[in-house]
Amino acid sequence: MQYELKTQVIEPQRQTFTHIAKRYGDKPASRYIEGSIDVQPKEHFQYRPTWDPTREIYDDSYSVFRLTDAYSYLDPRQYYYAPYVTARSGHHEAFATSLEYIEARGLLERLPDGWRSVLAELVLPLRHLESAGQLILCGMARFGWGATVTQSAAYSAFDRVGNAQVLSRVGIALGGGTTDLLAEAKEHWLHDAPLQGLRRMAEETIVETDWGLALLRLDAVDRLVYDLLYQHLDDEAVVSGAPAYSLVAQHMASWFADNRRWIDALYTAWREDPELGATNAALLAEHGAAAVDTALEVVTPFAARIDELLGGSSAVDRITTTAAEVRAAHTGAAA
Amino acid sequence: MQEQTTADDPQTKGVRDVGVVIQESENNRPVIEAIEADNPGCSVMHSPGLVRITAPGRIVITQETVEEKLGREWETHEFQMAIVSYFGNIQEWDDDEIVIAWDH
Amino acid sequence: MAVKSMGEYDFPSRSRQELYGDDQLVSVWFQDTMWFASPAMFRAPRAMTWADFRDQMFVPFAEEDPDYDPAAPRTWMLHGAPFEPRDDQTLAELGVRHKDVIGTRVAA
Amino acid sequence: MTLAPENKTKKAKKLSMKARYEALTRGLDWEPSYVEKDEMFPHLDYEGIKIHDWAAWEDPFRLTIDAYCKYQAEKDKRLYAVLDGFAQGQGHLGLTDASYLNAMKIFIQGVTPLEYGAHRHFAYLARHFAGPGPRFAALCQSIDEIRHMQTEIHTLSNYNKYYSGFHNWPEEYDRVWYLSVPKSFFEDALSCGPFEFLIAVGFSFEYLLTNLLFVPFMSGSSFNGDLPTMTFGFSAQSDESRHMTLGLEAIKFLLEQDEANVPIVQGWIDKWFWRSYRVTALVAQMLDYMLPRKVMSWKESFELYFEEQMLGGLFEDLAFYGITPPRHVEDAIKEKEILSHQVYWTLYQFSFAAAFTTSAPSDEHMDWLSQAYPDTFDTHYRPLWEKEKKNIEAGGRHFAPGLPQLCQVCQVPMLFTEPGDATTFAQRESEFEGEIYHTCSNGCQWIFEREPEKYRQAWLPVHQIYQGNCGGPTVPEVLEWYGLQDGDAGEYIGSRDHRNWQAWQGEAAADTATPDETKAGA
Repeated sequence: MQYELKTQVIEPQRQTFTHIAKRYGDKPASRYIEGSIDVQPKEHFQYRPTWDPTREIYDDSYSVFRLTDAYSYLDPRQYYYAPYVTARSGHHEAFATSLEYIEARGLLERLPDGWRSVLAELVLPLRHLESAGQLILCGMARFGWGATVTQSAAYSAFDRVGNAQVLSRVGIALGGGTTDLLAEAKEHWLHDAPLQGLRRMAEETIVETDWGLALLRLDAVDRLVYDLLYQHLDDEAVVSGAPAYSLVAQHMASWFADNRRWIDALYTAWREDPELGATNAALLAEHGAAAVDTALEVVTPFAARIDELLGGSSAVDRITTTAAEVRAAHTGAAA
Repeated sequence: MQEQTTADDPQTKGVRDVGVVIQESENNRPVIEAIEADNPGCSVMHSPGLVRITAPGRIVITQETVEEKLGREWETHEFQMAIVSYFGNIQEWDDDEIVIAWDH
Repeated sequence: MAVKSMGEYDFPSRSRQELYGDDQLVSVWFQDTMWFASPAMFRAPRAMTWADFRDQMFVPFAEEDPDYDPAAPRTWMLHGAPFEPRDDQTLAELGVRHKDVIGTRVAA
Repeated sequence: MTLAPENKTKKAKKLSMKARYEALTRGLDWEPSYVEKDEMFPHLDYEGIKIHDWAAWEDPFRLTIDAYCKYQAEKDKRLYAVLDGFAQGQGHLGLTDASYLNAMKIFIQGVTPLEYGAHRHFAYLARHFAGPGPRFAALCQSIDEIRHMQTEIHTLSNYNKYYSGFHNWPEEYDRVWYLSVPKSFFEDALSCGPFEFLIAVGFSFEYLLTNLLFVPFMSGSSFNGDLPTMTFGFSAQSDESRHMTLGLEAIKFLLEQDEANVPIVQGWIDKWFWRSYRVTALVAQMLDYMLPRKVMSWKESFELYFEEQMLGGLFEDLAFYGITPPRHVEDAIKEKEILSHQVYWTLYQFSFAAAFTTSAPSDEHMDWLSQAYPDTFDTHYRPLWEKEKKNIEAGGRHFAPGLPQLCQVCQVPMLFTEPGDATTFAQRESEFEGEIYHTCSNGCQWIFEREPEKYRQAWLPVHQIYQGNCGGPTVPEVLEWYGLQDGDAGEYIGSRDHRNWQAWQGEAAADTATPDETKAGA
């Protein structure tokens, strides 16, 4: 504290790093910016990778989607590690609080039968879909180009493990503190007809080596499934006496809204690229539309099964509407 | 470096040391005390900011002792806030104890 | 053993001689002093004479050592054996290859 | 499987930590049927490693996502509070000396980018391993490595505002000669298959050598008034403990899966021990020459953290599997008496082209070195510095007027001497497809000759400068291409940092009337 008394102010020699100042001017930069911009090595790679000798160890040709300047993409949430884990710490704590409440009130035991089946047969198996998301996003975190992109992907990959664990914890609670329902959920995932389209798309997307295309497909499925399960069914749960479902759904929905932000920002950066924007927009229209069409095809039997369990046809209607909206956003056509 | 004092127990001859390095801080002092209490043959070495505890063959950190020293509940996961390094193999990391030992 | 790889793994040296045109890389290794922390590397024309190499490259570098004595006779080593370069011989004629190391010390 | 006895009623209702961890982490994968498994995990066969049962992977930490986020958020909260307080209180003025920061300049230039590389390639493991246990462990490490990169940047960002040499580190990592040492090391690992990478970085670097790299160094920060670095260092090390465990688990897993893996793994240990060890040369000189207040010598830390803990402990354990201590380890042991001196002497004379400054050790410093190295310092290195002292008095300052010959593998200048002979530079020459390649040691030559097709691609800075690929043929052009600014390079005494430091300390002393006695360099 000795220097607090003095009158002199020591003038900084510079406000930020040279590479940051070149982009934004020599002024104080945020921790997100200093911790993310230009940190990926970009030249004079020493050795070709043995796992793909046709490329460099970091290579922007791993996706058809490219940016003239990789750092024109910024995560709108400005997640660097500290705010990311802090946000997720709060998220998981809030979920734990909800789960405690659910368990204390015995709300899972009091779920109407249809809702219990939706959870056990259709929602719990999606922990495997989350696991697929983890693989897909890890691929992006490795093969993407530029640290802002790979950082967002890595956090999102980590989130998918978190989501799988949230679902698993619901499964354990629903199974009375045992893992029986998780084992059953895996059987549903492997064998039940309403889930096979989703599983096929998951497997095919995992093996897609273009991380941009893989992201588009994962995102297309997510947008139908998350909206259906955690927005639409949340509303339904409230009016159908299934508060346990609603309490869980809110956490998945809030995660999804947060996660969509970085993906939308990436699409925007692709589209607005000064040189590659038109190419990227055409690629988004083509591959985005195809991804949504496939997603609708594979999610339809899943939604139909929900309608069967809960009665009505609102689930299928909902995904059909959402698919049209997402498709229109990709192609630029009016919905 | 300071001299280490090692228990000259004939039983420990030929037994390889394992060790754990902990950041020296107010928060960690009860943890260090708990390790000393549970591992009577250990030696302790201080260097700036660090405490290095070694013992022949095995070191155990038990939840019960740490909670006693700390005066509050303590999860073994919290040990991650204290540990800087170790040598040996983490054989067990469970609710009630952490064990560092060589396997072979 | 060869590199284990998923696909053909055969890339050229990034220091190969052809990248230096008519020149080549040559290092000088001071074998009797630790003043220079490592051998020094130069780029020199293959057609450069020994006298030019010595006077234009070796001497200006060596002079940085305050104990360097330009008048002291020196011995030279190439490919593990002593050699006696004549001033008018080119590096190529002396058998100095791309990236070769020339050892030197003050004659005893 | 044995069930742990329930010793506390308060926890009786919950699944045990192990059961909970397994329920939440394992069992997430499935056998694909719409694509082939080989198609899903195509990188697992080509290195020759055989895995029969991915479920045999044990992760002792058993951290679930909620616990991970909780403890990591808490760690970062504490760390950033320290950084903010230090910046607001002009804490940098309490360092032992501005020259201390040269160590940190090398750190941000040469180590921080490795953290980023580790983030990327642990994500690769998290994508390509066929078991959910190791995938999750790798993913945790991948994002931990982002943490380390960013906490390093954020810690050093404050110094960057007041001192030279920090400002252009990413470009320097890609371009500057001495940084090709860590860069080529890490890119060597990144270009490997998943199992070799795991042994290279997870085991050889994180388990064998990380203590040697970080622990004495962080004690040095603490001793030199650098509270933020000490805090980030210790905080990062707590993650490293998890990474070390991953590395150790990895090696045991591979060795236990199939006997045929043993010789492959042994080859990797032999290679990566030496490759990693060569990178620690930069740390050796930091410990012995760059810290104004010394904590322990390189030799001492090598003996403690490597010889005692690793050779005396770990390798005895691995002998069970038929693993022997790394090839060439005897050469490394012989070097402990001389390594730091030779490396610093090199950096001293080439620092005109570096983003840090150097200075000749003071008499006091040399006395410390004599004590720490009774068998070598006075015989070999004091005479060099005494000669340099006269040279300086005569108006000189030893900068090598040219470029060094580099090792084709480790890319360190060819400064190392023959094992056991501190006065004969080591030169190893290998020929491959008509071209000759030089290496600095038995270890690097062995590595080259195992995989010459790999190492001939090396982007050696000196060779590139001579090809005209580095901004131009003259030294000033190269330095401009490096992005160096006035004050970044050369001699510390009289440098911009030194002049500022003296002025700031003078003003601070005048302001406070009593000079801070704790900061006189010991």
